[in-house]
Amino acid sequence: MKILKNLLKSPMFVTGLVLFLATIILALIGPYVHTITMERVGPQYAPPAAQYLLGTDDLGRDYVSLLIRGLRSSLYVGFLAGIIATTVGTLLGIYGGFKGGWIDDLINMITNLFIVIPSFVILILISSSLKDGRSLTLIGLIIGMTTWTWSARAVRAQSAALKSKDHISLAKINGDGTLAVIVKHILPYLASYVFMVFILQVASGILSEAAISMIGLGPLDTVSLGTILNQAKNNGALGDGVWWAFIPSTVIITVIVFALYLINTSAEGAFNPRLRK
Amino acid sequence: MSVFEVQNLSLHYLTRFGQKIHAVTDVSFTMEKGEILGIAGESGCGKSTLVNGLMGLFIPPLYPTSGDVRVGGESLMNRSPKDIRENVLCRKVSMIPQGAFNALNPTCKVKDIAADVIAAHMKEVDKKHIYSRLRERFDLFGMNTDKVLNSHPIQLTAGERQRSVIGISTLLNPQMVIADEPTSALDVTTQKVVIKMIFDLLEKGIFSTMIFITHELPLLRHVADNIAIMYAGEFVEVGTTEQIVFDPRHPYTKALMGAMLSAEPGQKQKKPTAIEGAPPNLANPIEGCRFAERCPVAKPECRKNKQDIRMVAGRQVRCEYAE
Amino acid sequence: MLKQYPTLRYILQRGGWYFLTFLVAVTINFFLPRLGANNPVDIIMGKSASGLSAENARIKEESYLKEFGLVKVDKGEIVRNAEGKPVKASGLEQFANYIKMCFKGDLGTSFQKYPKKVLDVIAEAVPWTIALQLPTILFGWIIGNVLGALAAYRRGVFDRVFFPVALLISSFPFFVFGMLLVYYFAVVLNWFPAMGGYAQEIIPSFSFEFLRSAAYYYVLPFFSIFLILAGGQAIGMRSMGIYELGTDYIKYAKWLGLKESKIIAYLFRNAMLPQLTGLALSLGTMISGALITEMIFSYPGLGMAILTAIQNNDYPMIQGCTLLITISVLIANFTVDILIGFLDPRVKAGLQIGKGN
Amino acid sequence: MKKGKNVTVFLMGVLLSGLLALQSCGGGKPKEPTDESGSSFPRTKTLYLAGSQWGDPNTFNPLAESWQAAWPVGDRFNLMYEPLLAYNSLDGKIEPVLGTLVSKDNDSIVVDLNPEAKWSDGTPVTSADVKFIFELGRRFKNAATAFTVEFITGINVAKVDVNGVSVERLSFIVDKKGRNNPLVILDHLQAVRIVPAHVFEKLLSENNNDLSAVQKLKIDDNPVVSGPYNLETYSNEKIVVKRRDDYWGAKAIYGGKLPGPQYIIHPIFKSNDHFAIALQKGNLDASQTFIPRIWLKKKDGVSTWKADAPYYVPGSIPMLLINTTKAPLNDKNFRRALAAAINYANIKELAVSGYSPDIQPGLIMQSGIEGKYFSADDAKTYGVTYNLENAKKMLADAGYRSVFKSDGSLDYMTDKAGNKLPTLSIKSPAGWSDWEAMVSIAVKGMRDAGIDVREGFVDAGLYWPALPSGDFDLIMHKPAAAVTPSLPWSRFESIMSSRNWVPVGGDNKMNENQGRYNQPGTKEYNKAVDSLLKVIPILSDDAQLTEAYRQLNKIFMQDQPALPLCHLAEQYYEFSNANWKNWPDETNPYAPPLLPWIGASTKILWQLQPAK
Repeated sequence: MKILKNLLKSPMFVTGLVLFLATIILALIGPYVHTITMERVGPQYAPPAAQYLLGTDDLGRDYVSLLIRGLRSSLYVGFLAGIIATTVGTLLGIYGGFKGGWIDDLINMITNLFIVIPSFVILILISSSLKDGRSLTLIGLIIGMTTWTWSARAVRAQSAALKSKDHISLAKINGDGTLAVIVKHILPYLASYVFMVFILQVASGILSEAAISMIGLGPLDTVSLGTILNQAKNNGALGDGVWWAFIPSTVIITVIVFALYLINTSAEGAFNPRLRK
Repeated sequence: MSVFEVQNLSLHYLTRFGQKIHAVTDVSFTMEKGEILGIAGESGCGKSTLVNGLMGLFIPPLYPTSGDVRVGGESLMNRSPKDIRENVLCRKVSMIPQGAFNALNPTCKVKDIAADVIAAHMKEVDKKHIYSRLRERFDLFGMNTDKVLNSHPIQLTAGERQRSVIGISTLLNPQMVIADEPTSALDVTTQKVVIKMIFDLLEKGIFSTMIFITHELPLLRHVADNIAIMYAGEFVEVGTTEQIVFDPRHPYTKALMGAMLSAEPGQKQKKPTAIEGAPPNLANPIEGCRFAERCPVAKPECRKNKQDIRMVAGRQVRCEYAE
Repeated sequence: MLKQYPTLRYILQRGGWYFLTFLVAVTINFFLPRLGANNPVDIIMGKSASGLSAENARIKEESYLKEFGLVKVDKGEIVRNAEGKPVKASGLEQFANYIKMCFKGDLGTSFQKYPKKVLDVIAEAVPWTIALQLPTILFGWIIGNVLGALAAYRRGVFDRVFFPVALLISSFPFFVFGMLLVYYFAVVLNWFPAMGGYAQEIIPSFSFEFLRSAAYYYVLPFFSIFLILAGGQAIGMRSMGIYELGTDYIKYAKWLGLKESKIIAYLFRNAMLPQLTGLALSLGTMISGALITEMIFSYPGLGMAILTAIQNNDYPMIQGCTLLITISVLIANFTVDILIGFLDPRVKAGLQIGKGN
Repeated sequence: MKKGKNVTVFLMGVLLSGLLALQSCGGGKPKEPTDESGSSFPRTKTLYLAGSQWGDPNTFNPLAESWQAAWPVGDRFNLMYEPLLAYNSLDGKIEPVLGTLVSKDNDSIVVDLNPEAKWSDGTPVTSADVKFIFELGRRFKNAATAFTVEFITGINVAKVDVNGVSVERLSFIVDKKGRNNPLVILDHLQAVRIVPAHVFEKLLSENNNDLSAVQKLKIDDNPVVSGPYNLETYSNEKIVVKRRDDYWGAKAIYGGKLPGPQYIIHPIFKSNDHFAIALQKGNLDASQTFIPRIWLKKKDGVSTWKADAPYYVPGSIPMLLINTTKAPLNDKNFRRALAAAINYANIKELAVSGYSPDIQPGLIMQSGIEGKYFSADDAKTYGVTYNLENAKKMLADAGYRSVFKSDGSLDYMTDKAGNKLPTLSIKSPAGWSDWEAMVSIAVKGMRDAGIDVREGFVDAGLYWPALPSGDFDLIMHKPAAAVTPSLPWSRFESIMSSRNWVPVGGDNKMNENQGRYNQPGTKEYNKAVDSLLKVIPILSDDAQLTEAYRQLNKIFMQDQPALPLCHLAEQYYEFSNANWKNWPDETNPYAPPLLPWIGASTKILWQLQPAK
């Protein structure tokens, strides 16, 4: 509670939170405020005008509708990837850091394996064996399954540092099982840290989706901010000065990620008093 | 002329919103050569702020409000940070920090840290000279000098580390050494060794006076000549060790002693927090006695009347009812 | 037995794990592409069979299967089953063959870039990838960390301006940044070339002209990665630096009156250690990391080769590239592990006490 | 373990030495250039063209598969290795290259070999060279040119006297018992490039007569060619060819003139939008890539064949192939309803930037050389055009019913018996943006008509195998993509022929009629289709030919085995006059709108002049 109070005093946190909530609200109520239509509403790449506020895309569709759809997709992918990466990474990281020894080495090896195999290799291989090809969910899953390595490393370091703390040694002596110690004594201490890891993983999930779509491996079943950018690139929109094909989606991605970074940084300051000043 | 003089020193922090927090108010004392002054008080009572003030180290947001600090007659107020850094720190006033365990840069060898200190305060000293001087000084401490100097802090025992810190802090023969809980992390035997070392250095004249800050009053009993009790930024009672320990007059000192003396010396778990309530918020101006809220013998007017230092039974006390 | 040489034991132990990781990675990278539904020969035949009679198409397909080692071959002839259809070589047989070839230093022939050798493709592309990525990563790392440490130490106005800017820069999708660079500096202002690794009228050689041209073409791709990388590093370093700033040894150093530059050096030295791990990771993954930059700038490099190899199930190419990535990631990590062991006395001391890491 | 370590050490060595030796990435030969400016090709003597080579150049072996060999060796490029004849897609005429067309009938095609033709090593081009490549398929079944032997029984050679010169006269004998198709032989005569037999026979004997081994050679070191240019140098970033000043055709064909550009450089770009940028910046003189909204580039000096829409000359038809073996796609009424549900105007405007004329139903283009076979009446009578209401009516009449969700969107469709039909999927390679747009527009219209269809964008790795094996509901495809003498027959053949009909399943593959239309042996089998496809190549009477095409097109329109979407250029063709001028265009149509290395367009090289 006190931390939250402190956070609310931080202008960075408030800015981040407001920006982030704004994107969430846009994603949630957008469809009710603005009629979402995937129909053709004007010519190709019509500039912004009254009937299409942010212009139209290569298929003459309304960019506002596309951006709301895309924003929803990107947030979905970000959260899906973030939850997976944080869960897997935290569990493996805590366990490895706490256990140490060969288990730690083994987990470290698994982590390295996932770094060694490029994520888009896995993406293409899995999507080729699925009938429906690459769905948004699949992309979220794969981003999550390949980016947890970072969380695992970060959490491992924290967990290893906690291991030597008195209360944990005490719990171990008292005969609590590893799992019990982790759940009762380590997780609560790491909760704030895990929260920050999660925030960063969501941000990286959103950026990763955009990057994957940019290579042309984006979701095939829906519009995302990444696919909007990819379409614009493939259709040479930039060369023709069609800024509205690029800038709005770039701004939205940047704003979400920036907001998450702000939240993360200020939370880091709140949780770690040394950074607070 | 006293070695160290502090006159009516008040310090404040300036927050980002322009609010002033009066962390230290109206502290005065003088110290003579060979004297050890103990300062005791709860955590948060302003000890650490005072320490910075005593060194003339005013790093924003800490500012001096009023008063003066003089070392060997030389004032530390209104001097540039560079001047303080080069000419005061380590040379005139030096600090032995709390928790020597982490006070040494873990990625440097002891001798390199010491050499950095010398290099920071003396111009054009060649390395060889620095090391020979170091060795000479460290030989006084009864350790394996070569091993200690050539080790990283992690490789040293707690006692070795603490002695290295003391060695480094006193390297330039300062007139005043401020030790902040120098023995709190040590076991009893090592504590004794370290304290003996401090006395040795004082005796040898390597430094002239010392302030010993701790919340362990029993320890002060064996170390300090005089003791000052600090509460909410003020000295509430200053007297000889005998006076303070065996015959406290200020209600706070009494409460502190009550909480303290029952504890075994050196047991750090027992902190002087047995007194009910919390210190006042120093951001708000306080008119009356700062201890009144927690004082077991407080009278209604205590909250209104400003308390000044007065002499009671041969020592200074900040309580109009003390006797 | 190695108790008396803890450092050596540490190196061997780490090395052992990395070697094991390497073996597992090579195996996974071999079998993973083969789990996919599509056969590389089907893809090739889809492109080259139009207009062929069924009989000729079958013959051609079989000759590819044989050439790529996907069917069993006995004395130069395809082994056939009772129906006369070729007998497919099992994954294990292919794996054994692959390992045998690897020992001979032969990574095989690309299916998609036939008849080019995988090793040739890699040897042609990797220098560009390294030339693009290595300086960018190193500079970005160094400059980002120096700025981050400064921001942490100075705080104040510098930090208040610098920090949000760094945060904003690193929030920006780098590929859009690259495209905007192309649009503005190449198309609109015409200051820099839009694409390629060097001027088209030049043949790569060790001439001044080539190097000058390559440097000129290097500017935009460099900045497209550099700024965002440096921004991210600076943020990490700043927060590490602020953390270190609150530590006892920095406070003590200030009390000792050490020079500001010395304190920053202390700060940097300690805060840098965790950042080194990040450096190792980016260096290790740089081989595959430049794909989007290659696309945006038509820059030479390995990224596109990997992408097309995977899209076309070009097994030997995938294996060759992932082998390279594996080796570089593991070597980078191993190096940093060892380096930190030497740079951070805490780790080293831990070894001597015998705690492992 | 020791050896494994060696590999590691070796790879790291590659890594490091590569870093130190950037010049080694020159691919073939780090040969020093010989021109005056040291290490560069002077802009005024160099032509920059792009769009034929997208990946790394892998081999310059003319015996390799055409998709494997790099420009200008693969495909139908004739700068290094020349064909006997060239086809002018503007006027339909066959122009001479190594040979001259003497006559064509149903028994044989006769070509006179140019007696002046010489290889770059000085030896003359003879009938032995022609026979070598055309009959390689008889010796090696896996030869890249094996398709020729299905059509000819042999090549007869005679020495004849033409205008006092002794000439080798080659008669390509039509295999009457086999495919009996002189039309395709004509295609082959302008597609198959003649290679020096003396060089490749030697290579074959050096490699124990193993063609696969010879196909692996890169043939990139001073190759023996007959064409006007030869390989100078190449890397993964570009391919450079240099003019051969002793080119035999300079004297024999072009009146002693050499081509204008001394060098042709083909830069290799990795992204579509780079072509437009390069053209605008004058880094590229001509390109054959899809550049959207080409009219916006006019101000930067980028021109096309026509000054106005559709800018290009139509030559190929991207279409949706339908798997006619699957319900409900086996119902021709359903297929016709699909055709009525596609908004062709939107496809033209949005998917291909207006680079298509308004298309007419059927497989025959209404303009150009094949325009003479087009019947507007038939199209009106039998063809289906975009009309949503009509599509809905056709579906209702055939017993299909659409079920909608409460929000008004389509849920599913039922057939005559009331059974729920599965969602149909249109396969198309992911990332081919113009095709993706076409599919999206088609899906949109079909769903509006109440048909449950979805986009099925798949990676190219899944698309290619799906096509011949029939693993699709509907699939994007561009059959008979090259403009050759056999059009529009070859287009019909690749959509409708049941010659090699095999059912979907197992390893069964069909390289034409991938939609398995018109299954032989069933009661629906329409014999007329295959007999028309068989007879058209041997018809010489124009009236008969027109009638046959009308019949075939009528059946196509009635049965609708595929859904043509628009009429695009065979190859896009954009050029800039900034550095080289006098490119052919609609007002100056001296050559077909192709880059100057295909068919009759090579002569552009002789017409180009430096702009400054």
